[in-house]
Amino acid sequence: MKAVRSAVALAALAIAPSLLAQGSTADEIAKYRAALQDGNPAELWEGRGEALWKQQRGPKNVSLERCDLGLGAGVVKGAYAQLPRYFADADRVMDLETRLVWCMVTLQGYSEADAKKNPFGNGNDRKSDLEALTAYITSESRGVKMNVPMRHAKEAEAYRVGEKLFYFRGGTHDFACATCHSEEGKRIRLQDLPNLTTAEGAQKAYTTWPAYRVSQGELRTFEWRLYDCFRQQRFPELVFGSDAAIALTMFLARNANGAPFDAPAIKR
Amino acid sequence: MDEMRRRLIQSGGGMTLLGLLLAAGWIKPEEAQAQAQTWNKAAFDTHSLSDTMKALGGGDPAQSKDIVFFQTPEIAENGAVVPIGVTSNIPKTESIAILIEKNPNLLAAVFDIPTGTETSISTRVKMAQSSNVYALVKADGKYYVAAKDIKVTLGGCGG
Amino acid sequence: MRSYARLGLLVVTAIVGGGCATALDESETAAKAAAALKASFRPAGQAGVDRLEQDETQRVCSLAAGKAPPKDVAAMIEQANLATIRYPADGKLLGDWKNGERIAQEGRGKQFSDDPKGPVGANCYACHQLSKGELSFGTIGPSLYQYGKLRGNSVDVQRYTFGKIYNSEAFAACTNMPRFGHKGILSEQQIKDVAALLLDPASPVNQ
Amino acid sequence: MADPMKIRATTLGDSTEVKVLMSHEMESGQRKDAQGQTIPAWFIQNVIVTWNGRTVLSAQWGTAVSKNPFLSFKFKGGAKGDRIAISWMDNRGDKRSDETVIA
Repeated sequence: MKAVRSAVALAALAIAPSLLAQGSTADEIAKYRAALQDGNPAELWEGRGEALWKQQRGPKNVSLERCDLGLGAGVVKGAYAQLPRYFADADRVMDLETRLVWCMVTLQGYSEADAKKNPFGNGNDRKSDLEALTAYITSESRGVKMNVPMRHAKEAEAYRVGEKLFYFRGGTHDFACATCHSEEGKRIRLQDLPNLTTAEGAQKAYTTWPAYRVSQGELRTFEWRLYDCFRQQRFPELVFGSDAAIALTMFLARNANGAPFDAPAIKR
Repeated sequence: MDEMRRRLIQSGGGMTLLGLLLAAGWIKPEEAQAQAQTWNKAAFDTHSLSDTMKALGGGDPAQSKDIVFFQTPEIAENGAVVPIGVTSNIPKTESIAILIEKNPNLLAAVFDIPTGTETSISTRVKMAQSSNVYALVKADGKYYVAAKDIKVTLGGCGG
Repeated sequence: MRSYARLGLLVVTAIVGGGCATALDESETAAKAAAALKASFRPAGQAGVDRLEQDETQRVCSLAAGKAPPKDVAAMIEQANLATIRYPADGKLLGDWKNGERIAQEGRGKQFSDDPKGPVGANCYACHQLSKGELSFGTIGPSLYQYGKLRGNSVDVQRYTFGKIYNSEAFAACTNMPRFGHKGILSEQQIKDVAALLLDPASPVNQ
Repeated sequence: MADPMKIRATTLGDSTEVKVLMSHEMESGQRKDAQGQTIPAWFIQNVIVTWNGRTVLSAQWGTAVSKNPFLSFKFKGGAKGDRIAISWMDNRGDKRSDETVIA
């Protein structure tokens, strides 16, 4: 009993500063985020992804090391900073995840359905190879300046379509991407919302995905970010690697040009 | 580590962790003997600080200003991952434990600290709700404690 | 609802500037975007692809692309939405603020991942400060702390508050706020409860 | 089979800092699945860190340690090239051992 009493007394002491003003809430959240930077479990995905990239797999039993991510066959360093982009062999603008599926199909001989059957992992029993590969490849662009090209007509078209979709309001709640992401200094609950219509906002947001989400204990890619935004927008389900996903990625990645890429990150 | 040894280690089902380390040559036999490899189920099953203390075989812990939290925020954005750093400046510190008052089970972790290792550890714990977090230090056979109140906020959207 | 078929063009010309080449480019992009949408979403849970079919308000406000629509367009949007508001038949505009608080905290409802039989909230705190006690609030909308204390509790204020929750577009064209009653997100009783949260003198909002 | 740990061991003058990330669910035993069934607890119970065969830290963990655990500490001594080995065992008896050299 004595131990309990002393614990209660201690609790009263510790709780004294608990009526926190808003300013200090933001400060403390900033401290929380800073404390997480040291030791990002995303590294576990990066390690697995690198092994997957180099491992001979699939019906053709070859590695992905000859996959062309836009900078030539097998070039990983800096590739993500120049994606999405137009690929002549596929005659399509592709983001990283779509390109990985392409390489798994054309090089390793997987069916397209097999290659993209598990885009977003869930726990130990359903680890996603695509998330791990994405973690590895994006980590190889850390510190590289975003430089998404807009030379090909289809790249320009994807950008314009992406912009259009950004402002598309629909669903039960009339939400668009722009509802939450077109003003400065706003937040939802305590989460700061980037203004994705400015270069600064797009840079800050885009260069910090993929991210290890502590709320889920999973590494999440930019495709997942879009997928889950639309879920919360009360839209139907965004199809992985779809035109809308790639167009929106193009819009945001291009807007982030000029900023050094800095992911995989760690986020709430 | 060569592949053969890795496979040997991986196939070590049924062995204790120390047996495993011994087999791998990572730990000396005398070390293995010194390390009684246990998991204190009774202590991890407790629901109050006094019960935890009983299970650990200790008495009423004394409050101590020589136990310091570092890199430990007052507000955690998400209770699934709360960084906790504890340094004990108490001489002859043998172990540092982290307890969370309002978790279903109080005891989160116990770190046994041999001589030569700094009496400071940093890890991450889950918190079911806003709660006091206790750092419990055993030093020279006696227990000392410090507390910190940590708030856990809600998430952003519908979850 | 009064049709405003011409409004789309009106908004585009007002915002894009109206050059022929731009308008053509714009309509081509719009067609590509529509095709991309159609090809990129599939039904999941309670969310069918019909949710991508825009009503007039959604269509016009999408064209405004984050900017304020022209004044005459805004007036037409507000008028059309005002006509949709169904005030309670019993004349009682306020419910139970305690239920209102639960509804204001509840973030679930209408997502494809939500149980269709599960709770549907308004998630007011996501965008608004309401009470001093809840630190976790958003700032997309204005602070509503002391909403009732500042405005009083007259029938006019009650009607405005109920109506604003029911269909926000009736009072501010192209607002970010959902139309909780008009789009069937909240029931009449739930809207009354949220209105009570804002106006009841005993509610934490007014402390 | 669990994924490899990520271990960093760095000399800082007369001491060595060890940081490790482990791949583990650390299922609390408190959560329920979609069918309302409790998901059984599954968590690392014991961790041992050795430096050239000598134990520099051992730990007992409960279910409250976060998923994909992180641990950081320092010990006196250690030189570039020395071996740091870390092992864990969970409540199902699964084990994982990895090692690195001090950088």
